[in-house]
Amino acid sequence: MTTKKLNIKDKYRLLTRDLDWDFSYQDRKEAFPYEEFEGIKIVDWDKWEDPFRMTMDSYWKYQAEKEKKLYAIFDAFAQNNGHLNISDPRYVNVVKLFLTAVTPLEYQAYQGFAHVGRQFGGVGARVASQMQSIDELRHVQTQVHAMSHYNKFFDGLHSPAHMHDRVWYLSVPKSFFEDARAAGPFEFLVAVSFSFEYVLTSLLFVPFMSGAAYNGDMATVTFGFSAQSDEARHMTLGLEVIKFILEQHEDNVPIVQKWIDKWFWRGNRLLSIVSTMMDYMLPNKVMSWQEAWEVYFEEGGGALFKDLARYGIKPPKYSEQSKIEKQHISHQLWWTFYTHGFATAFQTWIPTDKEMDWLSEKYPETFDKYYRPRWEHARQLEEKGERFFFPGLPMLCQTCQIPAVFTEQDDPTMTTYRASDYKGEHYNFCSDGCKDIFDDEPEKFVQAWLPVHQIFQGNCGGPEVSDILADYYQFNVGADNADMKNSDDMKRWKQWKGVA
Amino acid sequence: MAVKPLHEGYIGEVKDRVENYGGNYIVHIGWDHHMLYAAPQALVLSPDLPFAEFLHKVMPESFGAHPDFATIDWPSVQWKVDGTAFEPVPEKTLKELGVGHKSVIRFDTPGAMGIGNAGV
Amino acid sequence: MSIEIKTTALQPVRNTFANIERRFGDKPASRYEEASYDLQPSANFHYRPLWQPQYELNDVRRTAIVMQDWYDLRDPRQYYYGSYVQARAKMQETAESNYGFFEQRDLVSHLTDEVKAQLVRYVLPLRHVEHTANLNNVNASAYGYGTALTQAFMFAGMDRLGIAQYLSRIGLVLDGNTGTSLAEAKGYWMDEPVWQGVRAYCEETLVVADWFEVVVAQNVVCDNLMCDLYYSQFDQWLNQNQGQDVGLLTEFMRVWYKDISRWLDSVLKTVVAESPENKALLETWVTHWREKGALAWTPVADAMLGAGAMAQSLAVLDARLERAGLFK
Amino acid sequence: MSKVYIALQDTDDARYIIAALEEDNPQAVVIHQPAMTRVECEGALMLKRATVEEKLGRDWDVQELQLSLISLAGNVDEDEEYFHLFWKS
Repeated sequence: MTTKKLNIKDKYRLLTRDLDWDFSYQDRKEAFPYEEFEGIKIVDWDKWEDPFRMTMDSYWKYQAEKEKKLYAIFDAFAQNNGHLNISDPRYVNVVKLFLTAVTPLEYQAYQGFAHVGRQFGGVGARVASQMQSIDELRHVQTQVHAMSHYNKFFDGLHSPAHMHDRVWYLSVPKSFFEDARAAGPFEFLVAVSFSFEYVLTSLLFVPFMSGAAYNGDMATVTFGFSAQSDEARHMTLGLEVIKFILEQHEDNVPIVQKWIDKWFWRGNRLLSIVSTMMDYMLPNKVMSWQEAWEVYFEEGGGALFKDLARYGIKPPKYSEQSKIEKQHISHQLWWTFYTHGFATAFQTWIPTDKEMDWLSEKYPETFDKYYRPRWEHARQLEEKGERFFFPGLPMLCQTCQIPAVFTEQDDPTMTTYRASDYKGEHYNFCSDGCKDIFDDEPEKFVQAWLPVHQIFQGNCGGPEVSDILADYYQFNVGADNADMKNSDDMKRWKQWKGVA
Repeated sequence: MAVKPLHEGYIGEVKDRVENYGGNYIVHIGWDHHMLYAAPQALVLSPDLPFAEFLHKVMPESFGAHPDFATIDWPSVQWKVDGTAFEPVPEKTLKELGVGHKSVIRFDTPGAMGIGNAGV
Repeated sequence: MSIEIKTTALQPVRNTFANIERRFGDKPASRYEEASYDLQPSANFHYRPLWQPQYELNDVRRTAIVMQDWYDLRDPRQYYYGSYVQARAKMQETAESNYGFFEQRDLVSHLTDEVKAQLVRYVLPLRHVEHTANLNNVNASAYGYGTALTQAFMFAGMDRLGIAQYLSRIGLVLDGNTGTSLAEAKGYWMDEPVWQGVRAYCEETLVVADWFEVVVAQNVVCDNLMCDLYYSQFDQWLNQNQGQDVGLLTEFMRVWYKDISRWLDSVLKTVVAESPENKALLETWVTHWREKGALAWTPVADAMLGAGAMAQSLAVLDARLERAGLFK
Repeated sequence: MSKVYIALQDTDDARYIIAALEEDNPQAVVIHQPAMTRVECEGALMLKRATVEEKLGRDWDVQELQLSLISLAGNVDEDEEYFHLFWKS
């Protein structure tokens, strides 16, 4: 018998796409019940283009090879005390923030993609989602394993999942992803695959991983780049998802536009945490947050939205606003963390003179004018032994849950106040973007578990803040939340390095 | 607009409704152009708190650490609650002055422009 | 100098994460433990799902089975992602060389028409069963509770997609990459009376609400019956009918079945041992689905292997259930 | 027309892939960064299996790209003969 040569597309179709069938004994809508309620119209699932036609055998083969390489490096890192090669012990605080804020999101991505990987009616979309789900599980686990070594030598890394569910600033990433998972399956994909993975994730991984490389953290560089190779598949899925939905029916366009607007803003707020990592927490700096935003969002995203214009999709609402904010948010956020340093599971510090000069150079319009005076004041107080802390608890935005630290477009000394009333209750927001999101789905966002409000209700133990930190958050108080310069981490580092 | 759930009747549980605070309100206080405080402060206060007590007890605890605080010319301070200007009356309660649960009280202190005149 | 640092000063501050220390004591932990315990978000959920507002995003109430601690369901294989893909990569390497050997040596030409017809009629339609199993395992991964368990279901779900693809490749080997055998087999799946019971059973498992009941219907009942019929009894039939080379193409499934059984048996055993209520509930579900499963598979078993085959597979299932502590 | 790009890890295999990209896309710009290399080009980038095999001196499967890939921008069209990255407008 002659054997026909099969190209990869036909082969994938035969092996995978034809597995499903039309039901005769049950109502298919009962088996896939969540496909219609969002109003997205799918006319023909067969039009789905598989971004990467990877069969499971190739998947196991290539992924096993990646894992083998990765774990060989983890082993070598641990055996050789690789943590001694980092640039500066302050660097580890980036790792702490990553493990408590980002790794649990990978977990939620695993769960969210498992959910949509079960629920989509089209086998192509399901399989792509399932593969992403198992990849995300990989990312959780490789991150835990990469940071396991740091946990043995530094404070603040001992309880990432517990903290993620409880600690005040971690409700920002947690609520972001829960918002996506609580939504319908198409919104989830637009939120995570497209808005987050495709448009914004490079801002998290590429500069952050280069940052790890600049600061001698080989374990993080390795898992980061290894994870990115999966990420490239996920980004491609994100673009295919959008094109597929838009091509299915013109009625889908306004729904998708609304989600793009929403999730761009949600993502932009979430990434403000990353801005502090880049501008303040990396001792050796790769590029400023502003530069990263310009390369990865304005240029990269610009090309993308130009490509999507033919469907009638516009760049996200408020993306212009982000161009003003990019000069401010890292300073505002690190100031927030510094002044709340007693309640963070990582250490905080005042930037050095050299670092402030770098910030002046990178932010000529804003740093000297608005932010340097704060740091100089804080330093004077520290020198007098009067370390400045925020006196109580901050007002939180009902939507993004970040303290209301953002300022008006035309006045960086004026807090942005926005509010809505709904069913007799008053809600506060940090921005027009967050207010719009609430106003569009108030029944969803009234449910926010706002850490400050929960503390006031007595749901987090206390009433003393130190009890909340120790018992509810499970901080090792005095270690996890110390000032960098007096911390046990710093003392140990000096001991390891033999410096006074 | 409203949320679009799978089935009708999706009602969100309001996790911080006023009943959960034993008769108190969450009240936010923000000082315009004073970014030393990264965000407005959230406090739990009685709605029956007279403004005088708010001014003399609560405010110093919250903002007394700022070098401008001691120099504030109180009569010239402009007050707003949830964006609307109000005239403080010492013996009136917060509630009577229009403060509700989760309200924002803002005060602007003309002349005091923060540390280094930088709005800090 | 550096050697001195390493030997004297570099004592770890702690051995492992706090939750692992609480569970297993203050000692260095395995990669499986650090990657599997307590990772799933479990408190302070913000928004109820628009698609299921009666539950939190992660909620133990999605099944009627009750566990004090879902992390008791440890995977005896200790699979986390890395160890899982490496185990499967090893199996796929063998499979790849088996398929390659089969194709290069044109072993298909040695098969009798009868064997080929049996394969198209009875083996290839299994790809649709595997596809159902893929969905049902992913279902348990998505709605189940606790990483220790849900990750294993995700691995199992991807296994089933892989097996569906291997079965499809058997079809492509038979039809010279034209896909005609797959189309023919799908015709049997859709229309042949012998297959309608199994198809109806598969469709029914996809509309069951309780994820653990789905696991009973799929992994416990359907898989055990199917694997015994195919990878034990039909395998023997092939050996006796000049079809032994086909064993090269199904070796992956046989190795897989052994691997997955080790895990599933341990899950069942632990759930049964947890409480009399769990045991009683499992017995109700198993009784219900065993009866349906027997009805569904009997026509296939009879036609493929003759009378008696089904009874043998049911006996294998029953022995397995008893070992798990059920019905005694 | 916008730029597409592909970022690869700094590994030995990636060097041959980059060489193939340079050969098949004369307008491509190669940018070396810490631990990674970014190749960008106006409009499109074409990676051909045959060229990579020639550079590597062995059989190479397009999906092996997964082992070196870090990131990309553009629409993807993958076949057993090539990996094509492009913008439509």
